[in-house]
Amino acid sequence: MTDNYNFVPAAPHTGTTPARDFILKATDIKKSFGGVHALKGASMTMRRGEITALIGDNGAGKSTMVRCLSGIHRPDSGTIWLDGDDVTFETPNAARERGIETVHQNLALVEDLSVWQNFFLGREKTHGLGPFRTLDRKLMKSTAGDLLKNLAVNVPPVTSKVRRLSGGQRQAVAIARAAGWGSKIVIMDEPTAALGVQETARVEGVINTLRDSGVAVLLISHNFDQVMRLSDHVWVMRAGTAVAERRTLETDGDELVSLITGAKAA
Amino acid sequence: MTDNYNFVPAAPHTGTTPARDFILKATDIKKSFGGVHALKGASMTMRRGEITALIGDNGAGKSTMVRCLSGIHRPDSGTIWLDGDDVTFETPNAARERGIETVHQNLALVEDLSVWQNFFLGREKTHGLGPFRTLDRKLMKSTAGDLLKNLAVNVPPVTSKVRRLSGGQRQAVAIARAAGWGSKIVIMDEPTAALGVQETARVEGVINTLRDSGVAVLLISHNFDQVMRLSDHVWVMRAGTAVAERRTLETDGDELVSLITGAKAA
Amino acid sequence: GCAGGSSDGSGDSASSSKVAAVIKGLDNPFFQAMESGINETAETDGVDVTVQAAADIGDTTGQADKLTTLAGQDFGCFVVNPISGTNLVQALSQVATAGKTIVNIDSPIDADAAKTANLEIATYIGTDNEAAGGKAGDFVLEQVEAGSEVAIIGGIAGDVTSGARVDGFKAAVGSDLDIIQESAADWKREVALTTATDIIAANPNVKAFFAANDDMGLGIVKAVENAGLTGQITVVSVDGNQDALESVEAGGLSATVAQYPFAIGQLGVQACEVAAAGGTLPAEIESPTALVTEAEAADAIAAFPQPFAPFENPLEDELAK
Amino acid sequence: MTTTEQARPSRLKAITAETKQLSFWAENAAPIGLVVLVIVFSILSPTFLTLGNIKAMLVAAAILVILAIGQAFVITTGGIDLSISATMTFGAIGFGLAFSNGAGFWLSALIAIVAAMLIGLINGLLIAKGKVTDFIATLGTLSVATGLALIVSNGKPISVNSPELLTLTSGSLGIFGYPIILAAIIAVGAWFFMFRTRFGLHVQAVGGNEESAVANGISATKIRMAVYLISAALAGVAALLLVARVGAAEPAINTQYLLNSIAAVVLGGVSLTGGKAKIVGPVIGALLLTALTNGLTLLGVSQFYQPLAVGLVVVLAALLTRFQKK
Amino acid sequence: MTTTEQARPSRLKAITAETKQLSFWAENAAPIGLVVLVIVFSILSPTFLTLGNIKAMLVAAAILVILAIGQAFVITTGGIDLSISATMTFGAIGFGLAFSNGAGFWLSALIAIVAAMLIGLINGLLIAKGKVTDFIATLGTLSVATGLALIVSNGKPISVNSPELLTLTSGSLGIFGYPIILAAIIAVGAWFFMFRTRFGLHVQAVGGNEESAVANGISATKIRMAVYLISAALAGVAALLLVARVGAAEPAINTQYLLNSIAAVVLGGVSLTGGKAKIVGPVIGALLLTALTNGLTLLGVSQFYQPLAVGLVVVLAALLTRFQKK
Ligand SMILES: Nc1ncnc2c1ncn2[C@@H]1O[C@H](COP(=O)(O)OP(=O)(O)OP(=O)(O)O)[C@@H](O)[C@H]1O
Ligand SMILES: Nc1ncnc2c1ncn2[C@@H]1O[C@H](COP(=O)(O)OP(=O)(O)OP(=O)(O)O)[C@@H](O)[C@H]1O
Ligand SMILES: [Mg+2]
Ligand SMILES: [Mg+2]
Repeated sequence: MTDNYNFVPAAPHTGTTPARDFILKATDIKKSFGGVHALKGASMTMRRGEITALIGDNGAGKSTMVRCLSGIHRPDSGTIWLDGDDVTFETPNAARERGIETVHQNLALVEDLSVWQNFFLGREKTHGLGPFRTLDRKLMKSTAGDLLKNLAVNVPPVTSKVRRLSGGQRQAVAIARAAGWGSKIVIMDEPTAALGVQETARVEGVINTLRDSGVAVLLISHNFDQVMRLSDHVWVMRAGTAVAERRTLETDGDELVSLITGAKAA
Repeated sequence: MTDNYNFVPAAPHTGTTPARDFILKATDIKKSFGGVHALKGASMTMRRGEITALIGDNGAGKSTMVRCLSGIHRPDSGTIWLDGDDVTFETPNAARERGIETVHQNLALVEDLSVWQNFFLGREKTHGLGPFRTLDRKLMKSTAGDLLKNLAVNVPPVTSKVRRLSGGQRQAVAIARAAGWGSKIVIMDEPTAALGVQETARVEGVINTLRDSGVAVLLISHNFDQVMRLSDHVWVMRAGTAVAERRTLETDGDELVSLITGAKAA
Repeated sequence: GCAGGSSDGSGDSASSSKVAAVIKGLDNPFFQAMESGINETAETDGVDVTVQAAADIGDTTGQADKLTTLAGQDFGCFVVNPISGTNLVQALSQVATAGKTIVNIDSPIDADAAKTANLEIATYIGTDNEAAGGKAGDFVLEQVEAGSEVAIIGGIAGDVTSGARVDGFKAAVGSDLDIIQESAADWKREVALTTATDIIAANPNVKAFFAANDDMGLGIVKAVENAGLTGQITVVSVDGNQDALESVEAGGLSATVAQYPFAIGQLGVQACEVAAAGGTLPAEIESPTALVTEAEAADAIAAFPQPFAPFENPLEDELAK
Repeated sequence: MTTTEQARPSRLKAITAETKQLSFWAENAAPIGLVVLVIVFSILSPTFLTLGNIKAMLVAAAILVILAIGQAFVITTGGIDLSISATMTFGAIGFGLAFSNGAGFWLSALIAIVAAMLIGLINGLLIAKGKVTDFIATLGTLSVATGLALIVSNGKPISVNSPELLTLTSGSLGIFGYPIILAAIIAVGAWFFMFRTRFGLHVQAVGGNEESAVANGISATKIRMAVYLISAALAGVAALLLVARVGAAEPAINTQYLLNSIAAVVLGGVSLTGGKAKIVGPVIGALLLTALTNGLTLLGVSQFYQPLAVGLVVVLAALLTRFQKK
Repeated sequence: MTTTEQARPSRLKAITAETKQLSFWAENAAPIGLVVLVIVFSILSPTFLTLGNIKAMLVAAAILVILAIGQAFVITTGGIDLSISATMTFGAIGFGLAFSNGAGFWLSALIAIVAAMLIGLINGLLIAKGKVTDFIATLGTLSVATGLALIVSNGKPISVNSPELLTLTSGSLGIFGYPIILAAIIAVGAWFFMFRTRFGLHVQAVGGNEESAVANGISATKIRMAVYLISAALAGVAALLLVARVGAAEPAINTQYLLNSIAAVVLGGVSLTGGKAKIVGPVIGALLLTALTNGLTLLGVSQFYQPLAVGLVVVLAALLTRFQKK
């Protein structure tokens, strides 16, 4: 029964046919929930080694897009290309095995579990063999502790339950978790929305570090200063479609606002 | 049995002994949760007709302070003065009857209820008499709809369940609810954290309107630009106490950051 | 020689010859035997019969609902074994109004309630449970010295049948024995086993157990066995189910008061036949009961489910007409 | 906000219709199940749809309908009342004792309801004030009420011969017996309280999100007290019908009623997590369960097959609710 | 982050100690209740603490302990298994039929467990794949399993005379009969699975927050399937003990075991909302409930007062859990 819960994650797939310079390409993604068409044929790209920002009004479909990219939702139609391969993620694990890590807007933490348990949730380290494989608690605790220390200001003890953490501490746990897996793409859905000054600075530092180490980052944010400060490229979503893209250096806040509101056509 | 649920809110109490110009004064508030001392003797004030900002790092105790002011938590010790009266709110209703409205960080919406039901939750309008008093659904729906229209960009229908709203729409509902009651003090705990550009602008507009109409606003925010833009006075919290206060005009972002982090003593 | 009596229509035009039987819960072998008695008799006699039972022995309203459901159909005779004295009275008043025959088996319908509701009960067939408990009490009195400690294990607390059996037992032993404890074991073997184990532990001098049904009796036997006291503690129960008889033969259970549910069921159907044929029914028919001890066990098993002792069936004559 | 495609109305319509259909089936699992049962049984048994049988069925359903309504209030707050049938038993014994001691019908009825509400009060105090888990608190009072009923009645049924009770159980308006009329009045009242008063709204709010409800000034304590009292009071009313039906107040517990009252509520589309109120659903759920036993009895299905049949119907109806909208 | 006052250590210590004490009592409601019961009963009855009685108690507790462990897995995922005792009955009948048809002990035991797991499989499919509410699904299979047990056994108990079963029920190591040893082994195994393997962690994660668990790549479907299978398999094992204990496989429904298994888990400090796993707690809860009936019987408490006493103890123990930390 437990065999299913002991697999070793497959080695990250390394594509050999880069579609130009795009590490990720999503084309014509549609996704409805009952009568609500959250995505109505949205397309976007992410370039290797860049920070791509995704902005748009509340309800524009940003989080839904993210959930499609990370395997939580299956798009109704449309294709996701990763490293030139047509990948259709059936499960969050499939996406993670292909090297896509996500910090969800709701953080995807289990409140009743401890910090280290959340950290390794779904890919726990074990020792021993077969059904007698036990959790390698020591290793997981120390790893989680180390990775957290880089990020949080008030580092919570790794054995404390997430329920006891403040909003900012939770966000730090979720981000450290996503950043700690040596993946190709890290998606962050409003990672600093609930954070204080110091934490925000740290997270921005982490995002920059990730980029510098060659990871492509997709950043969803309502904070224009942040977007202008961090990103290389910006995608703008409106009402379920991606309506425009800009190189960050070639645009400014005002243009972005008018693109978001639709005051300016793409 | 239902008698308890049909009371008419008491007319807002109008104090006649303004303690200098402070509409609200909290002195030496302490509050612990088990072993966690969230507030360790925090004191702060709000002035009549001003926007007071409350800033501080994650876990500094801002939300706990807010919950004490709005009657959700009872402080372990300390006093809250409203209009010069010693008020000790036993219940959220007591606070609301004294004219303190709050937009909580978690919004305090019931997902399974509709927008208008949430709007009037706890102080529904009724018609009829005694046990046969029925909800005045028409009146509540139209009032809720009108108040929402001023705020939200994508106004959700008042009859739709909150569960179906996006994060931004929910925030709009919560804010419209707090702002719509003609109260003396409105407390907003990170009201724009999840909002898009347009919504943020609207909320800031609402905050200014409130101030202009003589309402004192307590604004908790991590966004310095916003604090500098809106507030008249800033309180800084660190580790459970209010460590400093500044007139907004006499300070700047850098000083606030150093006060928050403790780099600069108050 | 009892076939055919029913088909040639007595003067009663409203009645069909179909028989409906509503008995207690079938989660107990006692009532299963009763059902077999009804079904097999009906089959040999060529009577159309429908048997319904309550969900369990406490399902008073469920039983009433089932009877009400059947009452609306074209049955000419109703055989009922009510869970309590009154629970079927409401439903039966409907039957009585329609002028159909009511045969009461096993547990009696409360006489006052029947009078109030204008019920005319054609006949009552059964031993009352008090008498059965009494027989068990008499047996225990013979087996143990006067003044010995005895314990009683009843069915679900508050159950009517259990109450009657226990009351009968108590009346029979009177003050000659010391009743140390009365417990409820929900009619269940496993619960009785646990309870009896505890009682033996607390009262090492207990000399006899009375159980309100065989299943619990067998549980007590097991407890006695576990305590290594087989033969030293008398265990008596009521019902006369097959596995109880076998246990008596094997020296486990000391005795069981056999109530012959099969015979009760059989008599119920036969009473309907007699009534349909226009015959006269005695107001009360005593169905056979017998105390089965080790001596009679073999005979009883051989005759099962019929009574092993010769039995005067008062309906045979009427049926033969 | 709903980003519906205005551009392609025809396709949209088709999709909407489909969605409607699916959720239509799911939202209405209980009525649909009831209709299917009625069709099946009336084909298989000519008696099923006779006036007499319908009348019998409705009378038989009354107790369960009333209990299901009480249970629905509790479940809407996210709680559960496991003591409901034991409370009914206790109320019945209260009636029996009062009546046999010479209190008239009305006084005895009042005593029954008060006795039942006593259990409800204990539930309310334990759960609302004592913060004990609903499940375990009512499991405890289930035992307590059973014990009390046994003790005060000395374990013996108390025969009740009251003309008022006789009228209650046998009177009727057309095919509607007084019991089902009483149940219907209670259902209408319950619907009104749940959906048209502040109290009902607060019940839903507490069930939906207690923290938010409290933050909005609703006293979750009061609401919880109230729903357990309502549930108990309705159990007391059901006790009257029970005594009327069996002609005696009996101290035996009716476990069947407990499980069926919960099943009726859930079949009626109320989520056990609370927050979503329904009254008509549970009523139909209760009718469904009653019709099921009635039909099986009519068809002469053996007692052994009846639990199986009931189980299968419950599971099938529940499978339908899978497609309910969230 | 914990803003503990380092400045005033003495006062802090006092507060911490107090807090510790309060939550200590609450977290350990079941063991404390057990200890209190043991003290009270051993004062009132000289027999209570005799070796023979302890042994009898432990043997009697074994079935409930095993069921409570199974129930604990299900409840940790936020579900509930109402069919657990019916499943046990069905397993017992499976054993009885196989054995009386000449299958040896081991084969029959296997058949019992497989039969029980069949019900678990249905539960799992309904709940995990069919998205049916746990409560209603297992209420349905409760009926189904009961019906099946009645049908295949023809409603009759099946006597079983197996030397292996005799050993199982009467063998012992010191005062520990084989049944309680079996239960203890299962408890240790369950603890290990729950707290030391990925599977157990995933069970807790799904119970704590299904959405988050799924977002982290855990298959909630598989986990839910697994816990219902575990619960059913343990019910199958309990069935063996049941048959061994009474020497027969009976189709009777054991509602008491169902309610007690849930009560044991909740008394053991497991929240019905899921996410918080405990194994030792439920085991002690089961011992508590068994000791309670044992003591009351030893004291010769009237049958009428026993439900009352059980109810009061359950309520009191539950009141203690009020002070549990969240
Ligand atoms: N599971 C769901 N079921 C139904 N509707 C949904 C669901 N998820 C999203 N939606 C709807 O889809 C639309 C897009 O939502 P989404 O969360 O993707 O917006 P967003 O751009 O992330 O907004 P925000 O900035 O507020 O987070 C909204 O109208 C929302 O209500
Ligand atoms: N109900 C509670 N139980 C236990 N601890 C709590 C509770 N509420 C708050 N805390 C703790 O109190 C401290 C202050 O929390 P609070 O929510 O007031 O911080 P905050 O300043 O609002 O932070 P943020 O900016 O992240 O919202 C934190 O350590 C938090 O974990
Ligand atoms: Mg979003
Ligand atoms: Mg906060």
